[in-house]
Amino acid sequence: MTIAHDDIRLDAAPADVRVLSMSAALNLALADAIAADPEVVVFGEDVGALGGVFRITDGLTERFGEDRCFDTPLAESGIVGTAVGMAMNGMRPVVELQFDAFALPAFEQIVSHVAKLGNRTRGGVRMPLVIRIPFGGGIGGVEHHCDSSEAYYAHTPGLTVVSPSTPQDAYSLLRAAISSPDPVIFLEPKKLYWGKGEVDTSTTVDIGSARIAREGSDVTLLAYGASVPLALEAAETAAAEGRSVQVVDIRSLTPFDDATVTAAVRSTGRAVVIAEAPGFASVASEIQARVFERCFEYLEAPVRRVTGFDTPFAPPKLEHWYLPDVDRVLDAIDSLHWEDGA
Amino acid sequence: MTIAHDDIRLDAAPADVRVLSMSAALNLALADAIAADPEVVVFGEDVGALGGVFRITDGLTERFGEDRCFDTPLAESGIVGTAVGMAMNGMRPVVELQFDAFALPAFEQIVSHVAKLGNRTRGGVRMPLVIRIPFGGGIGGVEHHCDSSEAYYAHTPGLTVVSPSTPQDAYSLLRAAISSPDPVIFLEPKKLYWGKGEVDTSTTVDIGSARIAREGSDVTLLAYGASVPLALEAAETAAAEGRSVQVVDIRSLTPFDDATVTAAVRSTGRAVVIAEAPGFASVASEIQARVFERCFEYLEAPVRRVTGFDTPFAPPKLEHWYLPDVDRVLDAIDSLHWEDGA
Amino acid sequence: MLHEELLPRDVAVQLIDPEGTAVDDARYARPDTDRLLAAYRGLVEGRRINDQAGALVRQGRLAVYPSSHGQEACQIGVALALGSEDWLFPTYRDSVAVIARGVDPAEAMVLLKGDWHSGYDVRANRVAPQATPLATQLLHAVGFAYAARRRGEDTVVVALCGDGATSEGDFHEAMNFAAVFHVPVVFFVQNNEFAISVPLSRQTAAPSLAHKAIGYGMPGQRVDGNDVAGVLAVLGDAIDRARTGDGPTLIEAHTYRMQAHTNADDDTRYRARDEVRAWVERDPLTRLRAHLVDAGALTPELEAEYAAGAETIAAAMREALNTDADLDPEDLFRFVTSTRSPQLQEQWQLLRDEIDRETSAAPQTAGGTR
Amino acid sequence: MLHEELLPRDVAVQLIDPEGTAVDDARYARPDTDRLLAAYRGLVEGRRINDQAGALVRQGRLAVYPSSHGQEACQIGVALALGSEDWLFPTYRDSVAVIARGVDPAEAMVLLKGDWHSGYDVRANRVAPQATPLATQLLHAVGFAYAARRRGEDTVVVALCGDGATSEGDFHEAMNFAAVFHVPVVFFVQNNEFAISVPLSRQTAAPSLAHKAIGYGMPGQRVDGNDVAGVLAVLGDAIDRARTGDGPTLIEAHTYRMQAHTNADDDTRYRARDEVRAWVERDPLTRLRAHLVDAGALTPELEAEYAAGAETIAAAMREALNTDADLDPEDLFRFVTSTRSPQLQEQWQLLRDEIDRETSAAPQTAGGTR
Ligand SMILES: Cc1ncc(C[n+]2csc(CCOP(=O)(O)OP(=O)(O)O)c2C)c(N)n1
Ligand SMILES: Cc1ncc(C[n+]2csc(CCOP(=O)(O)OP(=O)(O)O)c2C)c(N)n1
Ligand SMILES: [Mg+2]
Ligand SMILES: [Mg+2]
Repeated sequence: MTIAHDDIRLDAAPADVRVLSMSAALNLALADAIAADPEVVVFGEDVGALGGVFRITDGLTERFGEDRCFDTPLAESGIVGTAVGMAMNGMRPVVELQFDAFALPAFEQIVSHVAKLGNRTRGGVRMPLVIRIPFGGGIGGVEHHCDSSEAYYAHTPGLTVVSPSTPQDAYSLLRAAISSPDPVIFLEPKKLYWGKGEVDTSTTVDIGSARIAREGSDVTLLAYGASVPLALEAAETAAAEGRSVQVVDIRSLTPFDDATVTAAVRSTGRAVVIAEAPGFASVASEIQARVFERCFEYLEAPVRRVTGFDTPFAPPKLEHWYLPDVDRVLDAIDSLHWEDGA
Repeated sequence: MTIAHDDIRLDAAPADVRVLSMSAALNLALADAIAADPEVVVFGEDVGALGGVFRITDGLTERFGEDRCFDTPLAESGIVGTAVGMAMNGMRPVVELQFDAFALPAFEQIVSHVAKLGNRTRGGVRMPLVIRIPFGGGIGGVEHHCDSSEAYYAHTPGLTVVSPSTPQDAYSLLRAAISSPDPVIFLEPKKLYWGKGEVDTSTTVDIGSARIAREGSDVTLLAYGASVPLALEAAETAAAEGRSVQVVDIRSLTPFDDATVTAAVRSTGRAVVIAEAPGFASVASEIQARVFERCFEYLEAPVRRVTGFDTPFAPPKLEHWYLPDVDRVLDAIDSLHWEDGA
Repeated sequence: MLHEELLPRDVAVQLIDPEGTAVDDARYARPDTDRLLAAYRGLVEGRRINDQAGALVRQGRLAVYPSSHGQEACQIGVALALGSEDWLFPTYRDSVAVIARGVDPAEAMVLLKGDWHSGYDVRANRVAPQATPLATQLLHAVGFAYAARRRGEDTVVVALCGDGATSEGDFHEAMNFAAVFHVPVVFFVQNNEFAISVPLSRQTAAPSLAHKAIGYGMPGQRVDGNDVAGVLAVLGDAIDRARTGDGPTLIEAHTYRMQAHTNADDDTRYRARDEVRAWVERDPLTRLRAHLVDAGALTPELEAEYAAGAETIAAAMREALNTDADLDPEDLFRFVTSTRSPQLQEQWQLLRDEIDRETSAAPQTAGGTR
Repeated sequence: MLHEELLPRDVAVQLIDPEGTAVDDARYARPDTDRLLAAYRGLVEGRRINDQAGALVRQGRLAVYPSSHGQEACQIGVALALGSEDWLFPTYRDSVAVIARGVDPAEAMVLLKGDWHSGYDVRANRVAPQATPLATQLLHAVGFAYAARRRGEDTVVVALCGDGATSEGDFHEAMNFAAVFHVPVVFFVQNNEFAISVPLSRQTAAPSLAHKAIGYGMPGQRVDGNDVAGVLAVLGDAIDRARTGDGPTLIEAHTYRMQAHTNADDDTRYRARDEVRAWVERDPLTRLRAHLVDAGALTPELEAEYAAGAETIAAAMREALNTDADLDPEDLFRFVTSTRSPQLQEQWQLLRDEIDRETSAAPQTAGGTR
């Protein structure tokens, strides 16, 4: 499933499949989840009448009423802490935190309670809640609007952390997240909100599974979120240069699909990890370390990573220098000790 | 410099050197810093009359007055946010957050401001502040009192993150942290608070430098904080089994001393990273990935890591199963593809 | 409600004074004698639980114990004021309230014993896990109450915190969410004058903590936290209001922490013995006892019965805590998520191997696992 | 101060009504004509800056602009009330106040243009960087004021935030720290009735935001935020109190955000046009103009002079923003810490190599860098 950037007309698609932007797919997933389960409620800042600053909750209040989708006071710890109490009492809250950096006020609630309450109570209390966070850059946003904070969550035991890279996965993963008995941090790559693709609402996806986004035999690119289309683009370019590049969409950061990733890298013997977040002590370093350890005997070259710099996210006009791009990925591929000496 | 657990009498030590517990060394560093610079102030919860729950600020209010060491209302974001304002206005605040988990309410202030204000203002505003956090387990503490959250900070660009493993480094690193024009997260391994060692107050240490804690030629153990004495103990045991084990005390997590670490591992060709925190997307994974990438051609075996499990920190009575211990380190060493087939 | 009615009184509500004399109040009625007897029984038990736990700490059977000695009127008041369908959201210091609510003492002590993070079934007695991160549980209470009201239940939630916790951002957010969503929550602050070593005067400059309520548009009230009659009346009133849809209330109960913060604390460092001694005269047990004896309601027989009941609880605590629980290392991995991830399974296998080797090695080489 | 004196009035302070008529007040004196003329000049300039910035957004020269159209009386009131040694802690919406305080418009717009995160020297005009994470800057203001007072300076710090931001935990912690440490800070809340799309009624159930003050033991006051005379008087009073050691104050200025949250927002989704239109009649400029014309103070010559001054600022903004700044990629690495770490140096070398290759490749293969 790849992202089709063309505006394919709906009637051109088969009956049970629609062509949707990722934002529309997320909106549909929320609507379908609300319709399917009376305990599902959506709330946060500006998710009601406005439909969210990215319009992901567009029309939900109108369609399902204030009881199912509503605005809260402006306080992220309040939003998450209240959701914890609701989840303790049988509801399935799906909350939106407006941007990565504005999830930080809720960090104590997330780490000390959302992640730990199930364990604390020996499973007596589960936390079926979803925290949606628009994440990453590439949209020219000002400071605090473009961070990638997946490492904070992925490092925290007890949290499931997922991020889709296609409208299909956006739909299916969000449905899976809402159905999960465990708390899920759902990271929505802002840059991909408007990209379109086919969505089959009957397709399900298992949390914990990676996806082979492109077959290839020379080198494996490991990516998630907005780095997946980048990896695919790099693979395309590399193909033109004669290299067969495999792309794995990690998709579920925790739990991690070691089986798929290890098999993929063993099959090619070379790997590059791609992610936007600063690289130090990141999910990218985790993947790099895991792959190194599990594929050591199969590696033709050190696993490389292409990540954001260890600097605060760049201001809009410097963003293009900050973000991983095709050239940087191709450079990393080139460095993988090729026999042809490239 | 190793930790002497015996209570060596003060008069037995040379003139300018004292034998102190790490907690006393930290207390001395604070006192000396307060005495040396009128802009240094120490504050937080219970740091005044009580002297802190670990007594690190013992006697400071009495000796230097309320103006130099004082209690605040119980609010961690308030403590750090106020410190930010003071630092903007020429002061050098040294704040104590009582336990790792209770630093989390301050996370937004730390990530969005402490780490970024210098960059935001193109260096116009610097953040010479130190955030002291007792960290790690091994003391039988109940939930929320034994976490290791260095990954959250080390992953955040703009923060310097250090942790001492000896009284000497506790003193020297804290003095260096307080003198630094940049914000420092100072992690104090709770388990080592009471261990003693010599402290020469004239010894300085550069932030950003690792320390060879033990020479060895067969394998390198990379550790920090409470894992350093563990690594030394493991090295001792391994020596008895005929393996020469080098121990590097990372000491400065960011900036990271690539030069020392890379040279060390290249010299032995084998490495194990040890840390208490959950391993996923951690500082340990970062070190593992860096070493893999930089020492690839020199490695006889995959770099291993021995870390806490990816679970919430264990309750007191299960702690011994959770924490890395000598046996687990020795097992990891044993797995490093030895020619003798061990 | 008029704005002025949101403000607390200048003097805390008190229905029985420290000498045991009844004080009449225009708004709050004194609970009847039966209820006061039940409360007294609770106080006796609560005090005994505190003492017993203290002893168990000294014997090394409990890792730590934050005592509510001196605060028993709050603890018991809360437990009695709650209806059986209501919920309690307590802190680490509220073990007495938790036990008075019906939780088995041994299960309540699991956290402090160090066997697990929380030891009781929260639904069995409708008591949330005791919270350690300050003020965070207040938000959980709000969400919990929201869900109950949404289902049309008439559940009320009482959320506890200390004076120090009112300084945390989460206190503010919880009060505000509760008021905006008009949920059936009562916030009951035990102002015991200290947050570990920090006195109230360093915590706030407000006329009282209850004065914070008007800033959220909810009523605030002050009560003498050592007068269980007052606590029952003020709390009962707030619970009734919450139940009938009148929204949340903030109550500040003024009391005093008679012992150190926990056994690990040394309170001589930050408060004078005289100050502590002065509060002995305001002890919640003494005054209620005097009141009930004067009223002829508390007979020596009843006293003996209550004391015996308290002894039974203490004995059960001793027995439970003197037994070492059979701890299973696999528990570390069992409850993290509802399905164990491949990563955790791998890690458990690593640990299991270690333990297996240790077990088989143990007979030969004591202490070593290799 | 008596407890009652900490409470705000039931009706916001107003010294000039929407028709321009003077309103007498027992406590607050109306600023004299010269000061009102200066304020009017500021309002004219402020409005022009808002309009110009809006136009620059439409032309793609600014990435985003949160307009204070309608709130200029607050913006200018703040700038004028501050002494030259005082400090301002503004938000993203306070560009007009920042510029009125003396910051070069081009430098003030650097954030919104996208060139860097903050573009001015904070010390030159004593203006902290405009804060985006809500309410966080209030704590910085408290710490800053603490340091100033500690040095014996008589600096006052005015910290700004919106109605929505009062719901954040940091608001609470800042108010409390300020009151407990008794620092010279004035918290000035621009209640413009919306937090993006969320109306005040969803934000709080309090009688007013100023009622929160008593919960911290500081005075709260309400002022008509579209009446610059009222704003100057109430703010001036609070600043004087802070300067003379009487501690912090919370002021709620009631105003209205006439435009969408930012250009990226669509306010037709959440508020009726009628509601917006109704506020046109309470415009801060119209009423002050009427008042000053009636008083014979504002002559057509002066009006023309003010308009010309505003045009000059607008022209400077256009010029500055129509120029593309020379951006240096190395800046990404320069300011992260005061000494560049080996890691950052390595990363910069990587980027520099890329750019070098791009530059040398450019002539031959346009667009490609390899
Ligand atoms: C967020 C957070 N910060 C700090 C602590 C450490 N701590 C535990 S109890 C306590 C004092 C609490 O005082 P108060 O709220 O008055 O309750 P009390 O202990 O007096 O019952 C502190 C600082 C904590 N548990 N949580
Ligand atoms: C901590 C945080 N959460 C969310 C946001 C996103 N956000 C930016 S402005 C805004 C509304 C703020 O409303 P208010 O405080 O009333 O100020 P106004 O914009 O009306 O001036 C929101 C939710 C943010 N900047 N910071
Ligand atoms: Mg207390
Ligand atoms: Mg607003």
